[in-house]
Amino acid sequence: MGKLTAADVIAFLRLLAEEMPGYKDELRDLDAQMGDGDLGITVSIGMKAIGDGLADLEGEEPGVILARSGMNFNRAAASTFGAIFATALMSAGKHIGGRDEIALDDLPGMIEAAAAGVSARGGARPGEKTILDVLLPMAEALKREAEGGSNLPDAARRAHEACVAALERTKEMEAQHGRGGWLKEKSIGVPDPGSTAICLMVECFARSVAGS
Amino acid sequence: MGKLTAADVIAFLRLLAEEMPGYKDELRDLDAQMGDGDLGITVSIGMKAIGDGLADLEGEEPGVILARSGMNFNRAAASTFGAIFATALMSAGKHIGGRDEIALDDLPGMIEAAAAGVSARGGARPGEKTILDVLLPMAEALKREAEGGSNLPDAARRAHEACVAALERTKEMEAQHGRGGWLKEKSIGVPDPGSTAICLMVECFARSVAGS
Amino acid sequence: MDGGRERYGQCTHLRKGASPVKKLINDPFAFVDETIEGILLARPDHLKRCEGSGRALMRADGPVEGKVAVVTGGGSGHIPVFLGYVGPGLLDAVSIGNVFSSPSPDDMLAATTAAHGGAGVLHLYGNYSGDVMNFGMAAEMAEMEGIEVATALVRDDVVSAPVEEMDRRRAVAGLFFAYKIAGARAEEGAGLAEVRAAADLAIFNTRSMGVALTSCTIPAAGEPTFELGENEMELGMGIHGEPGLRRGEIMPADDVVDEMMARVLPDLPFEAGDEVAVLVNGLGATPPEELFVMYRRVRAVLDDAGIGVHRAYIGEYATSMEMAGASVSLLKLEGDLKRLLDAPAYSPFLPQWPL
Amino acid sequence: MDGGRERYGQCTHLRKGASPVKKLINDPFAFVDETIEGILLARPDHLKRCEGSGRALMRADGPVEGKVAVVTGGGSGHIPVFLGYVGPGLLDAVSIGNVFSSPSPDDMLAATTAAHGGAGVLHLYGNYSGDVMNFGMAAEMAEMEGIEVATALVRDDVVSAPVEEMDRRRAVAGLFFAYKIAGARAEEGAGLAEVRAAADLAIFNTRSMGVALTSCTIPAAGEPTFELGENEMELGMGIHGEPGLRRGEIMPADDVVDEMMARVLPDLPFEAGDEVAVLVNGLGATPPEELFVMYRRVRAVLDDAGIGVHRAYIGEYATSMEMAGASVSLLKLEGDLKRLLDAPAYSPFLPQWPL
Ligand SMILES: Nc1ncnc2c1ncn2[C@@H]1O[C@H](COP(=O)(O)OP(=O)(O)O)[C@@H](O)[C@H]1O
Ligand SMILES: Nc1ncnc2c1ncn2[C@@H]1O[C@H](COP(=O)(O)OP(=O)(O)O)[C@@H](O)[C@H]1O
Ligand SMILES: [Mg+2]
Ligand SMILES: [Mg+2]
Ligand SMILES: [Mg+2]
Ligand SMILES: [Mg+2]
Repeated sequence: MGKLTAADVIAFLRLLAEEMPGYKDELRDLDAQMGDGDLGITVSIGMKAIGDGLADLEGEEPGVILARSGMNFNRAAASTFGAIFATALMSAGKHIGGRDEIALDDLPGMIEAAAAGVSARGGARPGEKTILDVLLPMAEALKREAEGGSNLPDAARRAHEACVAALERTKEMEAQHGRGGWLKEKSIGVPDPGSTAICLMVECFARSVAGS
Repeated sequence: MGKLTAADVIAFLRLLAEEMPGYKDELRDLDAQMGDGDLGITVSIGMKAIGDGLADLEGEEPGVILARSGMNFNRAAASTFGAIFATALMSAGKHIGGRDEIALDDLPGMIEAAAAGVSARGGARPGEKTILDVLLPMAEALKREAEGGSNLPDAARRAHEACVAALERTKEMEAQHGRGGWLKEKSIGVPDPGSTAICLMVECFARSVAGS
Repeated sequence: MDGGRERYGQCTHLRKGASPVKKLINDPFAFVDETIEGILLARPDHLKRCEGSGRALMRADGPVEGKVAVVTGGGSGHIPVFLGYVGPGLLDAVSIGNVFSSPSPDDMLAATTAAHGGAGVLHLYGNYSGDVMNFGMAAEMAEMEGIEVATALVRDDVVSAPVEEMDRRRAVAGLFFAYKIAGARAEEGAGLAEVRAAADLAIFNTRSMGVALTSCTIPAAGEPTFELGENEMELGMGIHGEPGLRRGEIMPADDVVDEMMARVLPDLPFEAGDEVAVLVNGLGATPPEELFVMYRRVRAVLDDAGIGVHRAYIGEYATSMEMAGASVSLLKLEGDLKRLLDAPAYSPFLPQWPL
Repeated sequence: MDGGRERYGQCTHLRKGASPVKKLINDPFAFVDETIEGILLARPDHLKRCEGSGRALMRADGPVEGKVAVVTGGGSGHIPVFLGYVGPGLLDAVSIGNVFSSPSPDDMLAATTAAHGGAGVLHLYGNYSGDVMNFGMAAEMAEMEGIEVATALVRDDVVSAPVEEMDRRRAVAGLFFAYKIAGARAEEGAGLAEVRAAADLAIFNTRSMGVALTSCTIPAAGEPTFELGENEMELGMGIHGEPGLRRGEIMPADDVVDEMMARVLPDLPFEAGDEVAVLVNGLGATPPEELFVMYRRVRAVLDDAGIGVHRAYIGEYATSMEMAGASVSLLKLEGDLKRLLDAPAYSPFLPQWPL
């Protein structure tokens, strides 16, 4: 697998739809410490909706598949995270436009585009305990991999490692957005729930491209 | 003490006001098994009201003291028991009219009058698990004592014994009135709460005349 | 504005074992009077005290000359029952007892004489023996003062006695229908006998049944009146925690409604072609959403039975403090009942819609 | 009419340790749709679905040609917020999310286009980031369809951020005042900018604070969102269980009100000579009686401060499922606000009194 085809993207999204609902309780408990505990349900319902929507996306380009999947997620599980995550997928999809395949070289730009979209939608900046705090380090890692001539499976693994390290750093941050924003300093010590969800998705991504 | 003066009646009512609130929890628990658990509060508030009203009754005849105390009870703690108990005291008071003293010979008639008033007010007949089921045996016992030439302290003790025995028999009865009436056969096994309260009052009466 | 801490000594007893009951109150023995105080401060244009009693309220514009007065009363802890139904097109006055206890005959008499507009008074209240006896005393006293009094007793709870012994049945949320109908008939200018007849027609055509999921607590008693297991409900329970039909494991809302309807429909009976008003009443702690989920099923059952719905009332119409649970009441719209139900009525507690 | 037992499998999980949560529901994942179904069956003359969405409702007589439409939306579990405030003189349409979750932009767009009467649409809702982002997407889409959209965010909860950071504050029961004022202004025929200005004036003049005594439970989550100790309360908690100001031992009602008023009054500030509307809101499980006990104290504090009360709203205006607790909101009646508050408004959920 030098490049990701539409079929690879669908396989990745299907894996998310299968695996992510399993983290429902973990994400709920994490989010309950930060506000309202809805994130477990959000991710679980939203990912199922992505899975259910894949049949309709056969034959589409990777960018369209990503964008439409983001919208499917948020239609079924609208929420802060839903809007943010839909924006991220739509921005990433838009970045690669109508192309048939995604190369490793495309990935850093896609993630940067996703981060820019999220920032525009929600007004967050790095360090404010949001998914930006894992997206940006991940984009960095992918850029290093692409520039170093790595392959997709290795790059995905490194991206995941960067994500996990970045997630650990969100513990020290003070939440400014979403319901966590009302907790302020009390949010310190807990990893960002949304970033935790992203990390778990990147792990799925790494597994999904590992076989190649 | 061959006869009860107004002062004796007031002393008896004052003892009720002091002692009966102490049975609040016991009466509540009993009544809760039979419906709503309000009897403990009713008796406790009502008896306090009788005590508070005594100062205004100085100089009145025994019959008036009893009738007004019944009304004071029910004004402060209106309820099934309040109406029944007020009716009983008013009927007993009416029975002796404006006389200055109450003799042992008067007591059976007073209790019978009370029972008749209660029956007219609430439509109950003997055997239906109401205070009639202790009032009537008590009237019988007092009649026997009076006819046998007993004295007041002894008669009061016998009346109390008759009451306790009659209360025991209410256990086997099926409630027909008040909230207990909705329990029907499920009320069997529990002594009648209202009759329990009457028994406790008669015990106070016996103590109140014992010294004489 | 002081003394709070001290009074509070009494609130801390509001618990029993693992079932604490938390209340936003001060001295539990001042609870009823403080509630009345708050209501009079909030609704001075609507309600006022009856002369000579701290425990009787009436329409601010009453007594209404020449109109039959409809007067009720009962224990506290059921708002909007009773005082929430005082107003034009509804009740004229109300006497207020302690939580779940009858008012005194003095307060009932004060409500009766204050509301009397010269055309007689209907005592309309629930069939609870404390209320019956005390209203009986009050009626005797009122008649001695030359006021004509008639009485109608609401008895809508189908599980409280078999239909042959309807005189023994107790009242639950069906009180609302009786108030609405009698109030409308009195407002039309009908005489005392006619108002009583309208009330009786409403009472005879109303059937209700409730379900409780948790207990309520009388503030001055300090402990829950009864205990239900973690996963239990009691079908048919009364609004003071009186025993119901059966206890059992909690069921889905649809099954609960089905069981209620299976008891309520044959009791009158309600039959194909009938038109009814429906009241789905929350007992206090049950969210409004759940009442609509239940109404959905009530409608499905009525549709199946060929029974039409003229109006639906859904919300808290007769509460039991913080009890979780609900009741369903049906009023068959016979004779004048439809016109009287539709008549305007005003109370800050009653959104009658459409107006 | 079958499948009850099976669906019920999911309700039995509604507990956590010693805190069972008993609900009258069926499948927790069908809860919101079944609620909507029940509401549409109960109020067909008042509400209808917006075209193209199962999660958007509007005035049965809408869209109103030539009138600015006021559209809201938010998570379920707060009735009468949000759909209870749709009606003449109030809101035109509402989009409905899952319990405590934002509706989707599609549903918000459906409500916006269906309610649009040609004079623009005001998006008026609470300042929650999920709602803000999703309404933001919906507004972009509506504008692409040629509909002019303005936005106003309710931010009344004083403990959610310091007054200098009012943009970060969340909405609680003060939503009601914003709806009432904006709805009345739109009904008068004002333009979009004027309606938005009226909403903003109401928002700026509204301050609220709540207290929670028990948690609520999202049906699909199956466990209480938070746990409070047997004898604990949380001052300042939000209507989804968001953290408040402090936890502590439960206090008498008067002390709770005093602490609330001590935070609310200086925040605007409300001052001697001001005239206000008061809302004492029950969160779900708190009996109406307790709200009146609290109002009594609110009035005492306002009297002491020389602040007059024009209207008092007391009841359940914004619930949090079966949470026990209450909130107090004040609206300072500046400028047109008094006229707009007094304007007629009709919803089966809102007794506006006097009419
Ligand atoms: N403005 C924002 N920008 C980016 N991510 C955000 C923003 N606000 C919240 N998030 C992410 O969303 C997560 C919370 O999502 P969710 O539970 O749906 O929202 P809420 O906090 O409204 O309940 C947070 O952990 C954070 O990662
Ligand atoms: N009709 C009646 N006649 C005589 N006594 C009665 C009658 N109804 C009830 N009682 C007495 O009153 C007691 C219950 O009083 P109370 O708790 O005030 O009434 P309720 O049952 O209405 O709660 C009963 O235990 C019984 O002794
Ligand atoms: Mg969340
Ligand atoms: Mg009792
Ligand atoms: Mg309630
Ligand atoms: Mg409620």
